[in-house]
Order: sequence, then structure tokens, then C-alpha cells
Amino acid sequence: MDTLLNEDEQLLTDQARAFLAKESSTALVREVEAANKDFDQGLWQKVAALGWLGMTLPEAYGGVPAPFSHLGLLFEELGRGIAPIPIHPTMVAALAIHANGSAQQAEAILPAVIKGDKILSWAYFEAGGDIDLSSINMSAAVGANSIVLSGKKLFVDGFKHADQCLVVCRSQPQSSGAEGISLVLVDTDSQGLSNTRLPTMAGDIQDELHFDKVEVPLDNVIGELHQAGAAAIVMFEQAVILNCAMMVGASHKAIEMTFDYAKEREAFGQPIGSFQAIQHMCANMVTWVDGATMLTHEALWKLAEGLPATREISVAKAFCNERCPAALREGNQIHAGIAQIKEYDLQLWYRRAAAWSMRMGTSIQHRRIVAREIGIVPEPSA
Amino acid sequence: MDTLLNEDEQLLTDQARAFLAKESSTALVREVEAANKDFDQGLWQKVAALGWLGMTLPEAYGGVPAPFSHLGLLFEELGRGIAPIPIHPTMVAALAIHANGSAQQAEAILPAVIKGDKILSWAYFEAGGDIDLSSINMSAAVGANSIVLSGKKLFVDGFKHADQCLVVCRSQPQSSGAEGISLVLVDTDSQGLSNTRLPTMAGDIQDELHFDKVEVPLDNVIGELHQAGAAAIVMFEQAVILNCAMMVGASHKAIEMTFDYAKEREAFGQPIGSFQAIQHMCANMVTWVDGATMLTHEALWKLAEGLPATREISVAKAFCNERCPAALREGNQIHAGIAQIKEYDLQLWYRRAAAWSMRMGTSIQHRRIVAREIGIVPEPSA
Amino acid sequence: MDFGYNEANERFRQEIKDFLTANVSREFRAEVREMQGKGMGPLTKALILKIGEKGWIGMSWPEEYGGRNADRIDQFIFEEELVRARVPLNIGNFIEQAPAIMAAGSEEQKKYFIPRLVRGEVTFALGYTEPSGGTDLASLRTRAIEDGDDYVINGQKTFTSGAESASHIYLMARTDQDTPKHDGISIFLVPIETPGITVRPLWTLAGGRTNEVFFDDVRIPKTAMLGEKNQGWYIGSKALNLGRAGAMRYYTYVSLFEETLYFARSNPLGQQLMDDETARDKIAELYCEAQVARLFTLRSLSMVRRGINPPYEISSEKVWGPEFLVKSTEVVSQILGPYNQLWEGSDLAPHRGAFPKRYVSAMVSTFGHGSTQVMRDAIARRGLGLPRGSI
Amino acid sequence: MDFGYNEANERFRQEIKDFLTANVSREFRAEVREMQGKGMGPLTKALILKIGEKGWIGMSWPEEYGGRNADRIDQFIFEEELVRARVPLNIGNFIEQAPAIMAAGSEEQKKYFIPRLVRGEVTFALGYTEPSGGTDLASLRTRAIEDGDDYVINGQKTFTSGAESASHIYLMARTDQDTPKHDGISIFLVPIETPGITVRPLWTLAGGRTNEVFFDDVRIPKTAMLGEKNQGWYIGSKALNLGRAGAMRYYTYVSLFEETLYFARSNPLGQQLMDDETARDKIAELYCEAQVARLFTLRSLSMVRRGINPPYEISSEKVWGPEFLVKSTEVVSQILGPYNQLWEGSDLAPHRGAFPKRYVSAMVSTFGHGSTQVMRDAIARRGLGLPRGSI
Repeated sequence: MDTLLNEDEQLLTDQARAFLAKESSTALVREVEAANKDFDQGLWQKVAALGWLGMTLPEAYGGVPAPFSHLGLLFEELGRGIAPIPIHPTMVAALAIHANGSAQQAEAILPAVIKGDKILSWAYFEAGGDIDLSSINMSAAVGANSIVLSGKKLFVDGFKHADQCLVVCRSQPQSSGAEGISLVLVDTDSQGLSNTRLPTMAGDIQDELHFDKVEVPLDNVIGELHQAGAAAIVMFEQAVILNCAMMVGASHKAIEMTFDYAKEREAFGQPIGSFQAIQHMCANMVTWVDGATMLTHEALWKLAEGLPATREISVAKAFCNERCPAALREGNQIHAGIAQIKEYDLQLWYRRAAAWSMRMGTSIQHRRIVAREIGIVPEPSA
Repeated sequence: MDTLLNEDEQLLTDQARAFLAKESSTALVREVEAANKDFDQGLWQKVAALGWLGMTLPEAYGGVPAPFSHLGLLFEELGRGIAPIPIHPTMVAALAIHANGSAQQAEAILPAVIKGDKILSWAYFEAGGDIDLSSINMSAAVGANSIVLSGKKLFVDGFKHADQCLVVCRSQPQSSGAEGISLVLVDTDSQGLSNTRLPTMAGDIQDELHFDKVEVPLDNVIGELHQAGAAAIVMFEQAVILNCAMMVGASHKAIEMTFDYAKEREAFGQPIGSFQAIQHMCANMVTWVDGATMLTHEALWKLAEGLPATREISVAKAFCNERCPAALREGNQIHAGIAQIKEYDLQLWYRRAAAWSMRMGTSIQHRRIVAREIGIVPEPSA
Repeated sequence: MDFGYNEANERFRQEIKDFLTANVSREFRAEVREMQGKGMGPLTKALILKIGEKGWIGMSWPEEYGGRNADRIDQFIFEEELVRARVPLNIGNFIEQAPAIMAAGSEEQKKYFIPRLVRGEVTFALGYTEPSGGTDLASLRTRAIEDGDDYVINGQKTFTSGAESASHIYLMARTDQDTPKHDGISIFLVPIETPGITVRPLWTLAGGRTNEVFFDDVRIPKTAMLGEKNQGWYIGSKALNLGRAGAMRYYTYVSLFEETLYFARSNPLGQQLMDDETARDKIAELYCEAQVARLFTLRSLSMVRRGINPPYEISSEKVWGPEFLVKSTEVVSQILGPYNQLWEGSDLAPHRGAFPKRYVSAMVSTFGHGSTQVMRDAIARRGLGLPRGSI
Repeated sequence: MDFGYNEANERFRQEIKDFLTANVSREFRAEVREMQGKGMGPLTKALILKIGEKGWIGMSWPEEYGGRNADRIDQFIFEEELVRARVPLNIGNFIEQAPAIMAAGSEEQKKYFIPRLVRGEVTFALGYTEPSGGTDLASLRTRAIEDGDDYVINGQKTFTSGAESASHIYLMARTDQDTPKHDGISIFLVPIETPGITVRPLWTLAGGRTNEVFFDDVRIPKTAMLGEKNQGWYIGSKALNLGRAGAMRYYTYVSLFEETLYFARSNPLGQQLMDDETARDKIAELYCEAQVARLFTLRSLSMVRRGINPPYEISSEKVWGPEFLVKSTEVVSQILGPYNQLWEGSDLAPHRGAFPKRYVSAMVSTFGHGSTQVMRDAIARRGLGLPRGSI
């Protein structure tokens, strides 16, 4: 028991923070956003060179052996640096391929991913944005050698530059819930696959994918056919906790900017940070973001230890979704006027952290999981 | 449109407040509570002499013609004065008898009530504390000349001194919801009717009533047999809004005590009320209680105008239940140490307002009504 | 207590609604979208003039000032319907300064400005805030130096909303450097086209526009001063306080919620999201709180109509409303989830992406025209009589 | 990061659990109820001594002071299980003063007090707060005047919890009237039976007891002073700060919630109330927030174990925890509804009426041992480096 970072973790954090402070400048962030570019190729290559895209993946593929918690801390720094690269969708899909794919599949995909030559995406959510597997309706008709996907996926991150997209689909038409689910890796240029771009408040772009009888070789099924419900849940949960880490990192940066501002900015003849009302807002902000951090770290640690973490992940997400934006909102209020102006940098963090709080499950949805996990959902009466 | 009190209303308020400040002293309140007396006979008689027990009831019975809003303002003052008398249950039942009873019934009961010679009670809630009529399970078997009640009622106010109790029961065994409901006036000394006392945090006592085949003449049915669902809802709603008025009155008094304390009490060399943190707490307190007041007044006005007020009543109750106790809790925090000490008077208001916030429907239950009223509950899909 | 509208009020409400139905065209809405941040298009100008002709601007003012002595309730109704119909004309802003002109202006100023304000021909942008001081208005540094019959103005204003389309700036500048900070300030009514004035856009997160306004040796005649020299703070404060009341502001606070309610009731996705007891509970809670915003406004209005100067009630509106708006955007974001992040330009985005725009712009109400902190100070000190502190 | 307990920790937890199962009898619980506010009964005294024999009191202290050099994590586990088993022995309070005695005490004081504290034979009541100043401790007025080899003490303390059963008072008194208020204060270790001390009960809303303690010409030898004269403020502050960490306090914050959770899972009424999605959402939200209370405690503990003096983290615990407790009582009250108001003495009252008792006593945590306002000041100033204000 020692909830603080150990030496390795601190080193990783410090190095990542220093790198991103330099390489993920607000100028770069603004440029990528203004050009609707979605990501910066140069930064992507540098990140690949640092081995970040192989973090927790096997050395045999060029990866860096590390516990999952290291990946989480890295994402915390990527969030703090609001780095404009599709590392979240790529790693989410790569981890799922590593965990569930065959050796051939892994060899074919992961080395290229780790080198920075292949970008991945994952497609989970459908109309309504529900997070439960019961919301998966995309049909996958299984043939002799191929599987044919039809339906829609929503809110797909990083699709534009992705080479392949890992799609969660229902391969047994009569199944429900977690039954009959498969993971299928689809080339993004497959025939019948089209996309509609969904611009977001984060300044990034998600996609709506339309699958019109997209035929994929059976070799592209990742994990066991029809039996990938559990794998899909793991993929979703890993995506969620890495999303929390990013929110936490961005929120820390934004509140630190606010504390600095409160020390410098004067009103009524003194720094605004000397007013008790402002001080108490700042005390709340750090308390909320610290709380979000601790919950996220506990979940990361459980994953690193190979322990079940469904409860901890949903606890973290439910809390982060509400408290991180609230902390940033207080930061805006303390900044006042300039917080709403695009030219001022604070908003770069605010819009992203806020958008992240709206993805991969609302607080209400995650608290529903928490309620189930803590055993307060009564058995349905007959 | 003028949301402030008009001259008549202000006069009524001022007079009631002056009377209760004198007659409902904290000494009296403490004495009644300490002796488990439930109420003070002397104050009851004085209140009757002022005509308060006849407010809104016909002059023919000794009543005072007045709009319902006047009754609400009176209850606001009764709450402010935390008057130890069973006027809430008595008036709730009396209003229902007036609205639904026959002329003979009204003549037999109301003049005695108005004179202060008869105390009434009402029994609505059953196990679980639900507020919907679908929760009414007490069975009432209808015979040729009598009706026989069996079952339990919970959280019955003022039963100890009541002469009669107006019971909401299900007189058609196969009915559900608002169908098959009757109102039956039961003598509290009826054979088969027993009670278990439920001491509460308010220092008053509610009762659990056990009906073991209590036989009541059919003449004691108030309103139409089996058709009293709507009447029961009106009775419940009137009880709720008068409860809100009491919470609002008590809360105003408690926060005023706090503002006075904050002006006098010194710490760190100045009145604690000069600290910005305390000032902002006080600003919140008055905002919350003012909000509760305005919502309550709007509902009272609608009732006075004979307009439907289901939505406004539940809005007021949902808000009062949460914001009045929160305001008082902030008041406790500002008082610190002494707020928890029985000898200090603040707690007399705190415990009562808090207990009132737990009666006649939780915020969740009332918001369910609001959701229905504002049209956001989807039709059940087939 | 009377929470109802009388028949005349209801008739008037219908008149406004009919007018808006007849005059707010598809083309008008397209122009508003098209011209965002670029000033006023011709249809917008025409609509303002039409409203001015109707006599609805400043309708509650005395007749001698071009008003109609109308009931303030009717003015409230007018403003409410205007905002409810999503007509983006901040009529309130046009006329916020009028009471100060009536009270402190010269006969000439009154004659020139009041009728034109009423007709919608003159519109003011508020030149109060400076980069160095937001909430602390009195710390302003823009200087007006006497030079013969003129003043010469140098300095900078910021967050000057509407300067791109206003005819005038209602400018606070320092006319005496040596007196305590509240006492050396004067107000000038400055035509926006005066040489030396530069308006630079500041784009906001929601895609809207506010401005920086630079004054370089701007020369204006002494007759442009409103009221007495060095009394500007007191004239201006009054306008600011009156500006805080009214439906315009209240409706801004609850409009996001009303749109959510509409969405929840009528849109298939909204209905789908409402098939969740917890989401309904949260919407119902917001509904309750929105009623408080409405009632606080009606309370202030009732007081003003009775001739009472509300000691703290207007500040309560200005705490409750903005915080309700912020809270409602956050709550709704956790009901809409990923749909709440979708910006305009996507067919999937509910209400053309209105939700994220509301989300990122809600903050403005919590500091614009006085922060919620300053408002709470005022409630505590002026309303409850709590003492000012020494540390 | 390591959020786990190792095997030794888990074994120790089991040892404590087994001990409590074996030693917390029905009779013990009956005695506790019976003796509430009357001091300690024989079974309670015996249990404390037994715990003392086990070496669990002050177990993390150095061996030279009677401790066992045990891991602070084990001490946390011990405290957690003690409170979780609802053993109402505020062991934390007994030993809160020990670090100060170790640091500042004379050899004689250390030899006398430390072993007896460890064995549970000496217990302190905290004589800090006075009627004239709650949070502002340094404003205290109780005086200790030198008289030969003695001090003579006059004054009054209030909210002196546990004075009815403590062996000593850990007393702060003013020994110099002329220095600035923090500098003229000394600490005395005063046997409660000393003539001139009167303990008067103050009954609390939850039926518990705290006390006023009056000092009338109480004569104590100079050797009863802890540390140097006039240095008491600094000795005392240290103890107070350390006293803020630890499981005892954390568990107090979350215990109402844990009981609610138990009730929701296992009681038929609780299960019935959980058949409501909104209620479940609220319980799940409280669960999330309770984890933050737990993790904040573990964070402070981790820092202290590493030899770091937490700049603000202990204050964060003391803001989050109490406000969580208060919030949880309010949320639960709107789930239990009328059941939440039922006081002990009714069979219908869940958990013998524990819910309303928690409800009315939750406030104490928000001001006891430093108000949440003072804690927020500390977070902002010591933690974030925000400046002290001038108005």
C-alpha cells in the first residue's frame, strides 16, 4: 500500500510531461484543429520513436513491457499535453488484438502499429450512445469464408487516418446481451464502408460509419467467433479508464493555469486569489481533480495487477465525467471574460476535457454499472 | 401579476407572527416535547378563538371565508413559530370533509372542529411510504350498513389526541391505482383499532395504526363510495403544500437566527459574518429559502384560484425537501459547536424542518410526478 | 399574491406572438446565421425598426420619453416572447442605458437619443470593461483629457459585445486621475464611427463575437458627456443595476433547459433518452429550479412595479440564473452523452449543435455584468446586513 | 502506485476481526447503550485494557515509547476494523496527544504517560475550545497564573468530549497575557480529578454527550506543563494536524453510507426502496464519493509513511469527508423518506433509529477539529500558494 507514484512511474511521468510540453505546443494543437487535420504526423512519429505505441505490448513486436498502470500514466500526460494524435483509438484496438488475436494476427498488425506505420480505430457505439453490449445491433452474417457487416456505428474516434477498425458486432442474429458478439477487424477502405464526419466541441472529428454489406475475410475475426462479448467489454473498459486518465491530466493542467492566474490577476487592489471566495473555489477544484486522479489510479493499479476492475473503472468514469468539467468550469469562472475567447489557451483544455466527459458512457450509465457491482439492484420479481 | 403579499395577506402574516412569537415560546415548545404531550391544549384553544381552525371553511359552521392562500400563509407562520398543535392533520381532514362530505356530515363535524372541540387526523401512507394511490392496500369490505377496515396505516400525524381519523382505503378489492378508493371517517376509539407510537426526530409522535376488522357505519363514508380517488389526491396535495409552507416558515426563522449570530459572533478578531466564505453561505441560504417560498406561494395561489396545481405542488415539495434542510444545515455549520447542543434553541427549528422534509413524499417521488406533469414520461411501449 | 397574467396581458402576448410569426421568416434566420459576428444584416435592421414602430422598445417608459407608459409586465412578456422565438436581438441592451440618459442627460441628449432608441435607430455597445479589470470596473484606465471644447480619449475597452453593429459606445473613461477611483469617472455617448476608434473582433468558443475597442486620440465634443463630470460611476452603476432585471436575462438562463425539454418531449432520440427514470428525475429537478429563476424575476418585477428598489433580490436572480444555466448544461451533457459534443455541421447533432454551444457559452452569464461572487457579496452585505471584513 | 494490502496486512486484519468477534459481546453493546453519556462501564474499560495489552494502541510508535514500530497501514487497518465493528472507543483520541508528549514532554512525563496511553490506562479529553472562540482557538481566555511551584488555573472549556470518562485533560491555557495571541499559550496535562474542576454535561441532538469544563482555582504543579512555557500553541497545533489523519476519522465519514448500503442490500424495506432506478443512481453516486474519502486517507497515510508532511492533503480529507457525510445523510433521507425520521424506540425505525441520529450529528464533523472553511483556507494558501488577502 502506497498510493503515490513509485520511482519508475514518476520517471515515466516526468519524461512524458517534458516531451509533450515541448512537442505538443498549443501552436501545434491549434494548427491541427484549424486545419481539421485530426492529428499531426510528425508528433505521431516522435511518439512512436519513444516506444509509446508499444507500451505494454510484447517486446517481440517491438513493444515495451510495462504494467497497464504505466500506459495509464502516459495517457494522463497525453491528456495534460492535449496531444493531437489518435493514440487512444489505436492503443485500445491494439490491446484488444494483442489480448484476443491469434499469433498470426498479432504479428501482422502490432509491429506496424508500434512503429507508427499503422493507425487503428475501434467501433463500438450505436444509435442512442448506450454502453451496454445489449445495445450492439450491427449484424454480421457469417459465411463460409467471410463475414458480412451491415449497420451503423457512431462516435468512432480517429477513423479518418486509421488503416483498420475493430468493429464490435452481433454475429448471431437471435442473440442478445453479451451473447453472439464478435470482433471483426475491418479495413477502412473496404467496399461498402462509408463514413459521415461528426465534428465535435473538442475540435476533433468522430465518424458515423455506414456498413452496407461490407464483406470481411473470416481471418479478420479477432478472438473467438460469437464468443467475444467478454473481450468487447474488456476493450470498452480499457478505453474508458484511459479516457479518464486523459481527463485527469487535462484537468490538472487547466486548474494549475487557473491557480497561476489567480495569483497574478488583480482586482479591487489585490490578487483575485486572495479573496476567500476564490480561494475556496480553488480548494474545491483541486479536491475534485485529486479525487478523480485517485480513483483513476486505483483502477489502473487493479488492471495492472490483473484484478477485476469493472467497478473501479465505472466509479472513476462516473466521477471524472462530472467533477473534471466542474473543476474546469470553476476555472473559467475565475478567469472570467478571457475564458470564453478562442485566442486564450485555457479553452483548448476545457473543450477537450468536456468532450471527453461526454464519451464512452455518461455518469448515469456508469453508475448503473456501479449499482450492479455493489449489489443493490434487486432481482427482477417474477 | 404581483408576487408579493397584498395588504390583507401581509396583515394576516403580521398578526399571526406576533401572536405566535408570544404564545408559542420555545419554553412551551420544549415543555410539550419533553412531556411527550404532542400538543398544548391552551394554545389550541387560543388558536381556535382566533378562528384559525375555521380558515377557508363556511361561516355557517363558524368558519372564516378566505382563499386557500391565506391558510397557506397561516401555516407558514405556524411553521415559523413551530407551534406545538395538531393543526396540520386537523385542517387536512377538515378540508376533505368540507369538500366531499354531505351537509349532515359537515354539520356534525366542522363546527366542533372550528371551535377547537374536535381534533382530526388523516391516514394515507402504508408500508414503504409511497405517495401514489397505487400504494393503498388497506382493505375495506363493504356490507349492508357498515364498512370493515383491515390493514395498517403508517406515519399518521396527531392521532393521539384526535377524535376521528379520515382513512384512505381500497373498498373494491380488485381495483388498482386511483380506482376503488374510499374515504372513511373512523372514531379513534373504535373497536379493533390499535396504534403503535412512532417517535420522530421532530420530537413529535406519529402512529402506526392497526385495523383489525374495524367496523364503521356506512354513514361515515366521506364522499362517494369507491369513487374517492380524486378526493384522496386533493387531500394529499393540500397536505403537501401546507407542509411546504411550514418548512418555509421554519427555515426563514432559522436562517434569520443564523444571520444574527454571524453578525455578533467574533472569530479571528472580527464578526464571522464578515468573512466572505460565511457571507456566501448566507447568500446561498437566503436564495434557497426564498426559492422555496416563491414556489410554495405560486402553488398556494393556484389553489386559491381553483386552478389545477398538481405540478406546482410537487415542484414546491421536491425543492423544499432538499433546499430547506440544506439551508438549515449551513446555518448549523455557521453556528458550529452550539448547533448540536440541545440547550441551544436553533435545533428546535432544525429538527422539525428536517423531519417535515421527510414526510408526505420524498423529492424523488415528487419529481416523478413533475416528470409526468411536464410530459417527459414516454408511453410504455407495447 | 398574484401569479397570473390578466386578460390584457394575455392579449398582448398573443399580439407579440402573431407579430413574430408574421415577421420572423426563414430568410431572417438564415441571415442571422450568415451574419454572425459580421454586424447586422438588412432583414435584422428592418425587423428592429418594425419593432420600434410598434412602440415595443422602451414601452414602459413615460410618454414624454417616447414610451407608452405600458405596464412593466407587458414589457416582460414582450421580452420573453422575443427570446422564446429565438430572435437574437438583445433589445434589452439597446435600452439599458436609456434610464440613465433620462435621468442625467441634457435636454439635447434626451431629444436626440430617446426617440431613436425607442425606434431602434440608435444602439449602444457598453464600453465599461478594460483588459486590466473585469469585475473591478472602477479601476478603469481609459483617459479622457480636456482640450478646448473637446475631450481626447485614449485607452482600450474589451468584451465590448455588439460593437460591430452598434451606432454608439456608452463609454466610461477617467476624467480625473487624482481622485479616489470611483470619483474620477465620466460617461460619454460616442458615435462608433468617430475617427480613432478601432473595433477588433474577439471570437468566442460558441462561434459568437465580442470585441476589443481601441481609442487613439479620439476627439469628441464636451456635449457628448452624459451628466456631470466625474459622476459617471454613479450614473453607470444605476444603469447596470436596472439592466440586471428583466425577462431577457431570465430567459437566457432557462432557454437551454426549455430546449432540452422540447427535445425530450418531441424528438425520437430525446424520447429514447427519457426512457430512463434517472434521466427523468434530473430533468424534473432542473424544471423545479428553472421555476425559481422565473419566479425570482417576477419577484423583482413586482417590487419595481410597486416602486420598491430591491435590496438584494436582483442579485439573487443573477446568482441563481447563471448557476442554473451552467448546471443545466452539465446535467444535460450527462444525459445526451456523445450527442452533446456534436458541433454544428452534423445531421446527428440535436438542434443543429445547439447543446455544445450552450455548454461552452454558459459560463459567460456567471461573470458578465457582475460575477456571481460580487452578487453574493451584495446579497450578504446589502440584503442581509452582514459586515464588511477587515482581513 | 500500490493500492493493495499485502499478506501480512490481511493476516493482521483477520486477527483484529477475530479479536473483535470474540470480545465484543451482546453485553458490551448493551452496556454502551446503557452508559451513553455517563462515562465508561466496566466492560468497556476491560475491553480497552485488553486492546492495550495486545499492543494495538499506538502500535506504530517507536518501541522506546511502548509502541511496536508497526506499519502505519496496520494501524489504519486496526482503526478501520474497530470502527466498522461499531466499537465506540475513540482510540484515536486517546493517542492523538502522544506524539506531542514524545516530542515535547519531560523524561518523567514520557515515562508516565506513554506506556499508560499504550495500555489504555490514561485517556485524554481535549481542553482546547472555549465558549468565546470555536475555530479561532488562539483567542483562548483560560488563564494559568504562576504561584510558587504551582500554576493556578481559572477559566472554562467547552465541547470537551469524553471528559466524563477521561483520566486527564490535555489543557491549553494562557500563561502570558501580554504577548501576541499565539505566543502566550502553554499546555498542561491535568488529572481530571484535580479539585476545582467541574464537568457539566452538554447533551447533543443525537443523544450523545459532550461537556463544559469549569476551572476554579485549580492548582497543579509546574511539572504538569508539557514542553516549554508559552510554546503550547505550536505543540498543540502539531498534535491537531496529526490527529486529522487516520482511519478513525475517515470511517466516521463513510459509516452512515456503509450502513445504508448494508440496509439496501439486506433489509426487505431497503430492497424495496432500491427497486427504483433513481434511488440506485444516488446510492451509486455516494459510493463513488465514499471511495474518494477512503483514497484521500490512504494518500495522506502514504505520504506520512514516506516521511512527507502533507502540505494540504490532510485538509482535503477534512473537507471532503465531512461534506460527504452531510450530503449522504441528506440524500439517504430522501430515499428513506418517513422512515428516516423515526427515532429509536420504534420497531419500524431501521437500524434502531440510527438514520436520524446520523442525520442530526453529521454536522459535527464539519466544524469539529477545524471547520471546513478553515480547511479550505489551508488548502488554498498552504497547498496552492494563494496569497492572504488584505480585505
